[in-house]
Amino acid sequence: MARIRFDNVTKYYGNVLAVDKLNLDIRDKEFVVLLGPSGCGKTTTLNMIAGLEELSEGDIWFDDEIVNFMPPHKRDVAMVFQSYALYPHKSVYENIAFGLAMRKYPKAEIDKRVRDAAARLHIDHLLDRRPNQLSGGQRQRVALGRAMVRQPAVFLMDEPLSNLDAALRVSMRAEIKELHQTMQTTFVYVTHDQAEALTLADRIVVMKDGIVQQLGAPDEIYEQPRNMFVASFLGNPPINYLEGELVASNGRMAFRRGGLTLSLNSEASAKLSGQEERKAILGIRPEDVDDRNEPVEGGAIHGHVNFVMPIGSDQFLNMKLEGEELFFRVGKETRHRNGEEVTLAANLDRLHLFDPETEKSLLWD
Amino acid sequence: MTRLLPARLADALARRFNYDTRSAMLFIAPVMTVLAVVAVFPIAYSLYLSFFKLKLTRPHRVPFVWFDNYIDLLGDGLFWSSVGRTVYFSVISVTAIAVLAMLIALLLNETFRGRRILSAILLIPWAIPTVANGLMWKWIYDSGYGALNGLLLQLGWIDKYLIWLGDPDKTIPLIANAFVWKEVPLATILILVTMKSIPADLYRAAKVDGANVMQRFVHITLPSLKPGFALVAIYETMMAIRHFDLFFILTEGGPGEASHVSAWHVYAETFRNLSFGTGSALAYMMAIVTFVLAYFIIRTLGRRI
Amino acid sequence: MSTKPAGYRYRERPRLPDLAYKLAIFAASVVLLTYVLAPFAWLVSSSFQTEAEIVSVPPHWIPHEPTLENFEAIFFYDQEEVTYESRSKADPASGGYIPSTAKSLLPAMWNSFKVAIAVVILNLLVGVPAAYAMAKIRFKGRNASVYTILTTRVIPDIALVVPFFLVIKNLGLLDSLWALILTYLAITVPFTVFILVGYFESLPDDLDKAARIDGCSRFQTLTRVFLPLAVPSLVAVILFTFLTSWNEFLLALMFTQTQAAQTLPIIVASFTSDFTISFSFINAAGVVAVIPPVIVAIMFERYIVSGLTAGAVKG
Amino acid sequence: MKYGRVRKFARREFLKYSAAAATVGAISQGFGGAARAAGDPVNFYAWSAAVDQVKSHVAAFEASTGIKVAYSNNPWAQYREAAITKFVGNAPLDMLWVSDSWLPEWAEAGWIKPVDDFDFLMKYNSDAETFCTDSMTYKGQQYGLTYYTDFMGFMCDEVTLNNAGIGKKPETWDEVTEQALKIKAKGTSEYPVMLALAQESWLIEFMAAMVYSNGGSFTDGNGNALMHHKDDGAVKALQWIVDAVHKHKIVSPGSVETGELTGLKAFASGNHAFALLPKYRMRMLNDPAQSQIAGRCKQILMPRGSGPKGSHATVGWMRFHGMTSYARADKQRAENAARLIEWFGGKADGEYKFQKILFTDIGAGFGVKPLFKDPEVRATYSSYTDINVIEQQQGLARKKDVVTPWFGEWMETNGAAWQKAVLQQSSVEDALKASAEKWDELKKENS
Repeated sequence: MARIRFDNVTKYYGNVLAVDKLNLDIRDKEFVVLLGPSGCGKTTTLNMIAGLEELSEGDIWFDDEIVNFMPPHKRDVAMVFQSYALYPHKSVYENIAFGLAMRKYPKAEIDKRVRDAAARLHIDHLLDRRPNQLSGGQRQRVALGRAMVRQPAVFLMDEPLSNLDAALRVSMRAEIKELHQTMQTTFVYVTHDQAEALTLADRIVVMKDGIVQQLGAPDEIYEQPRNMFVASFLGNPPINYLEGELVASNGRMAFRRGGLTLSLNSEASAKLSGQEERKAILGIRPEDVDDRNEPVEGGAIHGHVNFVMPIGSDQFLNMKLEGEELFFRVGKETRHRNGEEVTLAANLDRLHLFDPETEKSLLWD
Repeated sequence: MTRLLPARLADALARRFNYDTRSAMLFIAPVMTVLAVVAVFPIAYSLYLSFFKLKLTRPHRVPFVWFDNYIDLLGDGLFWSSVGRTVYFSVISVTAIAVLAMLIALLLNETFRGRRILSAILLIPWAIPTVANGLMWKWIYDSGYGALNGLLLQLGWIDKYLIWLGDPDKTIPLIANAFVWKEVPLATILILVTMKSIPADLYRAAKVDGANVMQRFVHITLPSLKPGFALVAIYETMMAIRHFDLFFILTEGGPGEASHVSAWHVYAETFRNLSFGTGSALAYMMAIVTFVLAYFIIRTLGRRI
Repeated sequence: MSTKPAGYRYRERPRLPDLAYKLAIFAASVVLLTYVLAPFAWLVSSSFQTEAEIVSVPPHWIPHEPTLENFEAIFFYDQEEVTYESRSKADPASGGYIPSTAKSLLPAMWNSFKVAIAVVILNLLVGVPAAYAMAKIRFKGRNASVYTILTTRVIPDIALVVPFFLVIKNLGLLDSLWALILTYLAITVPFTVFILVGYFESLPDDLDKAARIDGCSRFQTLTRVFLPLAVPSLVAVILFTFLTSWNEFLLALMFTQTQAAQTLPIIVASFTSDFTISFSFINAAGVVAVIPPVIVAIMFERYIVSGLTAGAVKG
Repeated sequence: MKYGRVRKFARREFLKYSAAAATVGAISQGFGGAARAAGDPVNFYAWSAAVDQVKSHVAAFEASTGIKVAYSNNPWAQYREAAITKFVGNAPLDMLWVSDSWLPEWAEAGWIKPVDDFDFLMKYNSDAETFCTDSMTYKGQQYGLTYYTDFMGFMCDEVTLNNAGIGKKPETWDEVTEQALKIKAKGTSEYPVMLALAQESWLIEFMAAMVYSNGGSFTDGNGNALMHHKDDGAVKALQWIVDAVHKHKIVSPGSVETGELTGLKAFASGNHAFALLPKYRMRMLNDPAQSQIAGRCKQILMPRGSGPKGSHATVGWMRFHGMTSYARADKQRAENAARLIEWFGGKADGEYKFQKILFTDIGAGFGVKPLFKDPEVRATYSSYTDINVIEQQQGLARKKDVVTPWFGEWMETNGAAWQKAVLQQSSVEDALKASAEKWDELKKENS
């Protein structure tokens, strides 16, 4: 049972601002991912939940208690570290059991939990080993197990997968997801990997320079980025940007840059009506086009293919248009080749527009 | 529950004395208590003395003279030459100690039969009481019937007995040698301990990358030893700068003024001349220099220690 | 980060440099051993010689007429009160050159031992928590405390002798072992803290965090996680403090007067009176004095080698 | 609730502290107390010489007077430092050994007090050598009774001399040079003359012996430096040493690192033909157990320096039993301390027991004339030396004319100066000028 509330939480290191006026309400049993580049304050935030970092201002609430000054060992939280932080002098068994032992659980209970966890993580054959006799993947599982057995009110993970190789990482994601299902407790998960965030999270908190950029469900974050940072931080290859201006063309608002004109869908143009001549940046995700070779009303993107990158399922086009290089993803029906001219149809419902100054989205707030 | 303190104040207090700070204070309290009881007064007291023209043979004339003692010293030629000798002594000693200690540590870091016995043996010089050590060397160096002359002669490296401590050019190096001989074991332990904290994976990785032993030494061992060297540098510098016993036992500052180092100067001022004021002043100058050195070493080599 | 199975080792073909290295190691060890052992060997050899023999030119590396008189004087003596009849006329200029303080050597050694042990234990009790706090807890005045501790050790002892004496006198500890225990604690603990801070800092912070999240108070974190890992540095501290106490002369000289409190170095020094000096005897004393520390060293040495930290973090 | 926790903690910590502090205090008190709680004896502090002789004599004292004595000693080498520290710290000391060199210094500092108001001590002066009484007297007051006294003697290894065909022992320093050169030529000894010139407490005695026999002195009647005057014995003496080392090579350049004890051993091992050493060393030098020249070692009168002033004079010194101001502060303590001083420095059970056993056991010279008549003493003396030479030379022993409150400080400079001259880092004249200047400077500073 744990709902975590940040109430105007600010954290300074010396006079360096790490987290600025953070307001965040994590629901019980929710899986929240803190996403952002390194130094964005996500780990600090996690540590403040754990009690490992002292907050400079504001309050953190666990349910209806302020825990600002409650030391970690008094909080019912468990944590998985990027470095695993296993106790080198303890066996795997002792490592996993330690947290329970410290909380004076009866021997039998400890043993049961440890063995269950070990079985679940397929490390039951390693229980007598010392950490330095384990592979990285195994250590990672031990670290997970150590946190699992605690069955804590809050389950914290600090980039737990970033030291694993690609294959392992993907499979572990699934396990963590499943873990959350079964454990029925609040998860807070820190990562800089947008894919992880999108797959795991109920809600994602995108942070930058200690400030929350956007908070919402994965799809929302992905499809309605509030600003250019969020837009470009999620999605791979990243969203394309084109600077241009808003114009009115046959009763609708449209984005124009040189020869390229993309007219906005009804709600967007309604929102922006009367803002002709306004400078704007167009954001369009690589996958939001579609190549058929007949022109589309108000959605035609015509350009010159620099090169083609097939990726099996589909192909990427690196295109030159209006002096910018853009990336698009298209199906494999028509084979494109380097140097040819193509026309793609933009998915007009999925265009993003941003203010060049504030970088804020013109469409969603 | 009822708050006895006004909320804001209580909150401020809680922030100031949070759990970590409290435990830290609790953990540091014992050391600080010990130092407060034993160490603080002497330090303050000798600072206090350093501001008086205190000459014990004139108990009734003890004027407060501000920094005169310090100024007088700065004007004293013997003071400066003694500083020079101290620097000379400290530099050669600390360097020798660091190098030897590292070599021995490397040796003990290998695994071979009899390593444990060897490491116990290598501790022996450390275990000989300073006085015995001093007298031992005094008598080894003796130019009349000392073992050093005897040995060198039998090896045919010299054709007649030489003067050792009696030769002003040799005095300080010889004393340094006696000092180094006794100090090396501690330095070795410190470096060895640091060596042991280097994760083996590092070496394995390096080997995989095909680094040969020399490269491994230069690129892994040496850098990882920095904290160890920091400890050794700090401790041995302190010890060398203040070292007194061997000078007292071996030469009493002689021959001439060949071994009249700063520590000896302090002694002479304090106990020979009974001018405690000057002695304390000099001690304080040495203290400041030592502190600056240590600070510098910590900043460059150590993490924080 | 590798995922190789546990216990996997890359095949290590000895390359030429490595062989050269081994040779160098061997050569070095021989040289170093001679440097360290030669003087001590001479110390031992001469302790079996008579005072008349050790002054012979050239020196007798092997005693020509080995004698045990020095050691006998140390180990076998009668404790009865000294009267005109029982007084040893051997002091100092006649007979076997045995200083009559010889019989005080063993009691003094026992004193030294008691002091050393006490200083070691107190150092650990007092130094370990402080070092942990300074290494792993972020609190105001952390650096300040480090440098405060440093400050207490930069003043030459010779200048502190008199003030120290005043302190001890006012604590009413003159001529008691506590005088030595207390002062030695004060002069060793700063460096104890330095050694430990250095080592604790080399241990990953995440271990600290993990432990606290696992439910350890700061104190438990220290005892359950850091102490076991710090063993090598603890050994260093033990040896350092033991031997410093074992060696210390100046303060012991000032604070002690009677056999109740006099330590080994004082007695050894007392073998040089204004009438005589007995090198052979002092050397014998030196040899005896070495034994306890070396035993201590052998007891603890193995733990230095136990490098546990490997595998604490990452792969 | 969180605030509650803060206060609770604070209190608990505080309690912990005070408890700890209390226990520590208690324990230390316990120990310290135990150490001091041994009644209130006379605290007798000495350097670790003649320990058994002292202990036995103390035992006898306690037996006969019932006054308890707490005897403690420190190594000679650090005795002065330790004593000073104890004085400054006002440690409980009642009676202690004092070297004549320290008397003015310690008296000025107010650490030791005169005893001449104790008639039962003063009565011994009639028996005492005037030299000793003088040496114990500062500013007209006497500070104790003799522990032992001795003087620098000139010794030679007869056999080495004979082998070199030298029948007649040297009369003057010049003859010493000649004979030494002969012996050196013979190759029997590389450095026939042994001088111990290391910086240690003995240095002043060696210097003074050289200076006096060269008919000089360090200071004049009213205590002004004389040592640097061209025609003074000091210049001659130092010049002789420098020549001996560098011109004639009959004294080892290593002499600047040779202390009295090492010099003694070197001489005892037969490395030299002549040696300047404390008289009481004769006993050891002629003891087969420790000396390879046993039976060959003869003491002769100090060689005479060239010129009219030259004489056989030598330097004498003495150590005495003094009384601290700590003891003086309390009538009863003073009384007991005085009794102990008498027991050691005067007669115990009607005889000069301590000085006698000191002589018979160790050979250290006594400061009371009657003992010369003592048959046992004469017998002992004759067993290893010519008692007539002894008496004659002792008659020629003069006290150090540099013993002043600033002696220690001056000696730092003076010792270095002489050594520099011997090392040829400075000329004889400059060396003595330096030490003379230091002397006058200190004298002014202290007047």
